[in-house]
Amino acid sequence: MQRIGVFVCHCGSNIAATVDVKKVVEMVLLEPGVVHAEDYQYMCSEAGQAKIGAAIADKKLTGIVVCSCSPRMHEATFRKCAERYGLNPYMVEIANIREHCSWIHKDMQEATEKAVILARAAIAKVNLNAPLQAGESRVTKRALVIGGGIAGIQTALDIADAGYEVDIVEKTPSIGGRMSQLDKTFPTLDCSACILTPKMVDAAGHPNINIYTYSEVEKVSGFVGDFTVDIRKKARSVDATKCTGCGVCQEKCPSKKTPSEFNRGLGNRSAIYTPFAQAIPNVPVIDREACLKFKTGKCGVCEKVCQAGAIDYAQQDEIITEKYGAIVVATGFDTIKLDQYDEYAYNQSKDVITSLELERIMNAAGPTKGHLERLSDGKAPKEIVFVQCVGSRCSDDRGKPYCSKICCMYTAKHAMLIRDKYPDVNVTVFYIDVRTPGKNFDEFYRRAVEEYGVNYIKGQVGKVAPQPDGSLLVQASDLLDNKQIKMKADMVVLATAIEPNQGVRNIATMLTASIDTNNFLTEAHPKLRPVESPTAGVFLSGVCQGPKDIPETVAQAGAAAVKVIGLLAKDKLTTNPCTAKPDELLCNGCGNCAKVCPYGAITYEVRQVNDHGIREDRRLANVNSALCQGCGACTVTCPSGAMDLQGFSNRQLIAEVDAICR
Amino acid sequence: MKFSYYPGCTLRNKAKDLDAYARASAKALGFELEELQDWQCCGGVYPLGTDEIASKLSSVRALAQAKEKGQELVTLCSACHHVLKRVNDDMQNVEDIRTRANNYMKLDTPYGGETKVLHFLEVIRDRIGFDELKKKVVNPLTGKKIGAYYGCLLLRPGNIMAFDDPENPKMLEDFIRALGAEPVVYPYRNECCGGYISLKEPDMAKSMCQTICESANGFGAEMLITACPLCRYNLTKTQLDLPVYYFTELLAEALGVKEEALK
Amino acid sequence: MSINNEFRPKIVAFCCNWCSYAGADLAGSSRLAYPADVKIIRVPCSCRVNPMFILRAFEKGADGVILCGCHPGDCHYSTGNYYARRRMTLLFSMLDYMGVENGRTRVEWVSAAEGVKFSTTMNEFVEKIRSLGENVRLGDLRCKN
Amino acid sequence: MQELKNRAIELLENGTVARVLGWKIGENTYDPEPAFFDSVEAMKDFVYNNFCAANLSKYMIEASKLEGKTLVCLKPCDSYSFNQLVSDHRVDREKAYIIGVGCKGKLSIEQIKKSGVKGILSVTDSDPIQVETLYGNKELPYTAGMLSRCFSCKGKEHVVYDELIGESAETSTVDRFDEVRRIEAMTPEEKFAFFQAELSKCIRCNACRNVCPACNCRKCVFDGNKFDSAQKANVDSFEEKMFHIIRAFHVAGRCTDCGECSRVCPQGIPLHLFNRKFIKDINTLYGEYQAGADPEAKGPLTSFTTEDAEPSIVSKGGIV
Amino acid sequence: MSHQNNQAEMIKEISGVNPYKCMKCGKCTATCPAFDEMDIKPHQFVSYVQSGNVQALAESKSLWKCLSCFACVERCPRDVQPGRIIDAARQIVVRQRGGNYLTADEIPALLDEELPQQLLVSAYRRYKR
Repeated sequence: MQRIGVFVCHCGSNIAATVDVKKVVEMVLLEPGVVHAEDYQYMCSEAGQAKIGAAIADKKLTGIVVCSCSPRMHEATFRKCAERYGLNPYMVEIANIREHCSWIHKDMQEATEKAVILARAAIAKVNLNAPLQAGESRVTKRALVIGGGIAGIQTALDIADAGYEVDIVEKTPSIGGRMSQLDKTFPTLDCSACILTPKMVDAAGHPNINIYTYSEVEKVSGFVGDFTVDIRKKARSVDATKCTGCGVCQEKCPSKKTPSEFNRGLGNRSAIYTPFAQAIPNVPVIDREACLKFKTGKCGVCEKVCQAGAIDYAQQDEIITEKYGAIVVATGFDTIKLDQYDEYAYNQSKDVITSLELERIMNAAGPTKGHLERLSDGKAPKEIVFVQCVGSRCSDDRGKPYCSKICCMYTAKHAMLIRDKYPDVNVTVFYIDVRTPGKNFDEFYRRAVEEYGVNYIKGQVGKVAPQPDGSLLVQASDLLDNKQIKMKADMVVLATAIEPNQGVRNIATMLTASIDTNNFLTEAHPKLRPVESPTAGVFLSGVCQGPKDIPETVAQAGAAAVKVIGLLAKDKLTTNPCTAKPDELLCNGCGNCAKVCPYGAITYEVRQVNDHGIREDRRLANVNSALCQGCGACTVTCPSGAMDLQGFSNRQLIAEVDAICR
Repeated sequence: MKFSYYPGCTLRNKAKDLDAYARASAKALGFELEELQDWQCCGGVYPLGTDEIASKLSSVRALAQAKEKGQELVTLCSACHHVLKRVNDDMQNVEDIRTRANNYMKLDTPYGGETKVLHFLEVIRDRIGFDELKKKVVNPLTGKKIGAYYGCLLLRPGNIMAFDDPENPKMLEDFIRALGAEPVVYPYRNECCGGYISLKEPDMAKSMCQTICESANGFGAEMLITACPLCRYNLTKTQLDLPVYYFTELLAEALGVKEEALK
Repeated sequence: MSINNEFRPKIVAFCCNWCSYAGADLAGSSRLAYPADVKIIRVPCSCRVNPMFILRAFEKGADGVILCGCHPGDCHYSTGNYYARRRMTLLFSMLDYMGVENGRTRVEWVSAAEGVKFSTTMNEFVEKIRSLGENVRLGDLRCKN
Repeated sequence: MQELKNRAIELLENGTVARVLGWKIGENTYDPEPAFFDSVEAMKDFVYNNFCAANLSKYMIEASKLEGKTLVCLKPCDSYSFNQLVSDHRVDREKAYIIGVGCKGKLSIEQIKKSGVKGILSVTDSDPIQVETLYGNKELPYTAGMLSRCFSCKGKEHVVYDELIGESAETSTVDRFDEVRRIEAMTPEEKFAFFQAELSKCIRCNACRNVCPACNCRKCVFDGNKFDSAQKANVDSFEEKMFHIIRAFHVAGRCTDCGECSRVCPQGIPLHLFNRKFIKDINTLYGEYQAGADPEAKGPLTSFTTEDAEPSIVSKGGIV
Repeated sequence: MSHQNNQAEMIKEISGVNPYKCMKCGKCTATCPAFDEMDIKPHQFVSYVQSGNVQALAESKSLWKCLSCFACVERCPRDVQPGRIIDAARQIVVRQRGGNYLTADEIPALLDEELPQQLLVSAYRRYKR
């Protein structure tokens, strides 16, 4: 029989306001095995832990139950505490009486009853606990960053500077990401390319950074410290070792009608192309869908004009297999498709554009060479309307339920830049709320209104109607004046909601990283572990975790890098000792457990056993505890009950069931 | 191809031609409209209140009758189409309405929204195909610039009507093209004509229709087509001299069955 | 159990550590209430739940048992919930075949981000069990001691 | 029969096999018993007649541990069980010399008694069956004495053998899932009443478990304390239910539907109805699967597809 | 419960709308073709229900000006459906004795040659019990 101590935490008033903690103490003392019980204001505090330590010593405790917050919060804390006071850390169980009890119930009697039952279950379980020893596993000192935008670049640079090798996998032909498409950045109005390009160059030239562009992650196996990843390097059709980046091929390519992805389809590119002038690497790729050589077999112009002989039509996709200790997801975002928002006439009029398209129009290297003009007729607009929250904050099935966070600020930026460069243009912004929490953000927005004369109207736009004369009739509301506005505009800019990049769900699945209903990756804890995925060894950087602006992205990128460095700095990781363990006398050697093991941790060997005096050779299951991650799939497939999971054994779980149903 | 057909009150009366042209055209296109027996008026508007059951029963009866015959149910008038499709959606998805409606109806087998409701235009698009229609045209309406007027009832709410993109529909434009004419796209083709408001506030409807017609005219439309007698009624009351036809009239004309239809 | 003649069911919820237990935590920290009748048992993965645990719960007087795990495709252990899905489908079908009300068992996939779903699911499930009433059918065959 | 006996003696004599696993003649025609014969001398008691219904494959677990090969007589349905035991690594294919024996449907004295014949003195295994009773001689059609499982026989092909001896005749006349469907069509109350009535007869003798070739654990989970579950003592009726559900679950995907469980149950509980429900559901949801047909196949409960049905299918009208 | 609150509850029940989902963006008002005729604007409907001031809504001009064109329903980003709210308010009025906006005796004067039956039927349904 164990000697169990039960420690009931008040968590200030978080628990104690709804659960009668004294009553819980009184009730648990009646449970078999419980030799000590007490309550305290904050069990996780230094003083609280000291109480646990004192009880371990005084009452010779062999097991501990802490009735407190979720084990996901403080299980590790109390395990360490137990260890410090000489108890095996796996002799600790947590009864979650906060998240699963006090926070969701109002009635004190009801909550107290439930807290007692949850405590009983934990006591019943700890009665059957056995000391466990954590094992060790090795750490591959190399990191993988998926995505080569500003988030991925910054993470890679920080990890590389700390002395670890990093690979960046980017699916487009160049690193740079969304930031390379932007013209200016808020709230300082400095040029996006001017601050991004040096970082791209740094990354490319860093001895510890290896960049795979035009590549995608295809398969991930393994676990923290020891991931194995297959990377598909798509055929570029250009030999990067020979190409000098002279650009003649792009100039001479006869197929120039493919919409440029970089310019959001507002301009065209050739079939052999680099997305933009500062692309890294400065090695073009051949778009085989557009290339005449690939489509018709005739052409071959690029091959003829290439002095370096770098064109290689026969190049094949290549699979690179590499081992990593940590993986950072930095897959970024895209704007949502506007097919569901035709009331804004995006598909009917060329002069209705998204804000990201406006970035390209304003950019000197963009389709209009930086001149603000209407895409329909090239005329300079005199009246521009900005519409905020297009597809954001929508609870219908057309848009996204969240705030895209960056739109208020970039719209202020656009409005300001336009008013600055073209003072004769009237700019009207229709907003629902202007959200500017950020350093110098509200000041920036106020400058747009006060100094630049941008006309902000509170109210949403209901319809944009193209007129026979080429203008756009914007029908909106002015909620403060309680008016309906019908105004003519030459251009309408939609602050389109952003969403995680396509394909992130696939990546999340490969990484077994959890993802929310909006396809944002979930963090391990929303406040305390915001850059880690719940899956050990997987970290989050940038908008893949939630909408962010550039400074926040860079900050998170650095934070993710620190987490990676902290991991790679270790030579060994302690492994979870809650692994599967077969009882050799019960094992049939049937082989079913190995069939369901996702880690290949189970093998079979013929061994002699002594079954109550009968010695015979038997085929028996063997668990490699370094590989086993403790899911328990094998335990259920085992009919004889030979396979059990340490820490979550059949008898422990049954004891919990019994305690709850008692 | 045989469909159950629900003409609706107006098509028996003021809009006989909308119905006649449709029947003749259907024949020319190779499908048959079998009028439901003893159908009752759909009520003209869909009852929005969640507690209104009785006013939905005539629609349920029509839907159940089509189910018994194992046929899809075709409508022509926008209002009837709107009401029948939405009531059908209720019968499929709103348990409370389904249970109560069935309690009233006492059918042999309860009705649960099994009938598919199709607009005549949907039959052409989804069952016949515009390419096929184009082949059957004998008098192409070449050179005619036609503005399609959808109105609200066919399109909204988009998730239930599922007729076309509610903000940028193209079914009638494709239809116009198939007849050999030129569709004129204008932004107010899905804005309201005023509907029943014209009874008590005719000026309101008039001003709304004025906006619609001016926009269509401004983009070069010589005429409008519509599926709804009420829309047509309202649209013809503007100061503009823009003719408004039922889409079936042009269809019958293009298919060469117009004369025959009015016999 | 019954207070003031009101039927208070015993409900056991098995939640996988990575998604659903975290979803339950999120429901808690978001103060999304559900009845106290639900008691959660933490398991590493939905595939750890043995049909014997479920039957044991019924044996000991549970009125409903629900299993929550990561959404298919999102299992922390890649494939665990796929096995759980087959096992539970067959088990539930067998119980239904033997005449046990099929509303007493349920599987729901709840991610770590779905606090709302967790709470709604539990409210619904408790509601369902309350409407089914006490587990008489299995109760007839229950341990009498 | 004689051909089989001669061949077995021949193989024993020439040393191909060390022993024969077959049936030993009983007091009457109708009660042969499974037996090992390790000499030509012993073979005098060997018999194979139409009452030899027992599935011998499970005896091969012990035989696999013995020196030398064992000749085992397997009927077509037994050969599936044998294969399943091979894939469970419980028998060694190399230790077996399999003679696939013909089967014309197996007879059972219980079945004959059930058809209303009383005071039986002797029976033949012929078609028709000649019965000598205290009240005179009777003639019964063959099917009147046939085991019910044989009416839904899965075929007379052996899936594994070294040689074949004897003729078979098709006996399948009904769909084996008809009984399951009949129960599925009942109201929950009727289902419950049906199973409660059947299972209340259980005396927990473990005959079903002992005969079942898929129930091949060295030690049954119900005999251990891994789940803190009660020992053999029949503590309460819920336990009974739990035992049979879990037993069916543990063999799901491995049960070949040999029908031995129902044949040996002294209380006549139709235990195969549990297994068949699982088989039917597996076939419906995850594709046709016959345990033992292919020893390399991955069982339905150790595999999955990403598009598998959700458990909620059960409450949405069930798996039909 | 006061009469006011009672009526607000009725509106919520009849319309099936949760007015608290509204984020006051004004897209309904921006889109409403009957805006000019309305004294209480579509985006204000929810406020009246929220504050329980249903009487004002019931006495408003807006009540009879809504066309049931569903533009607000279609475009509302929060699925609030102001059109359903105003219809529910109308239901409350017409279900009370004498609350009809249209009476049989005024109809003949409103008719003309071409007027389709549909118009009468629809108006009857929306304006009258």
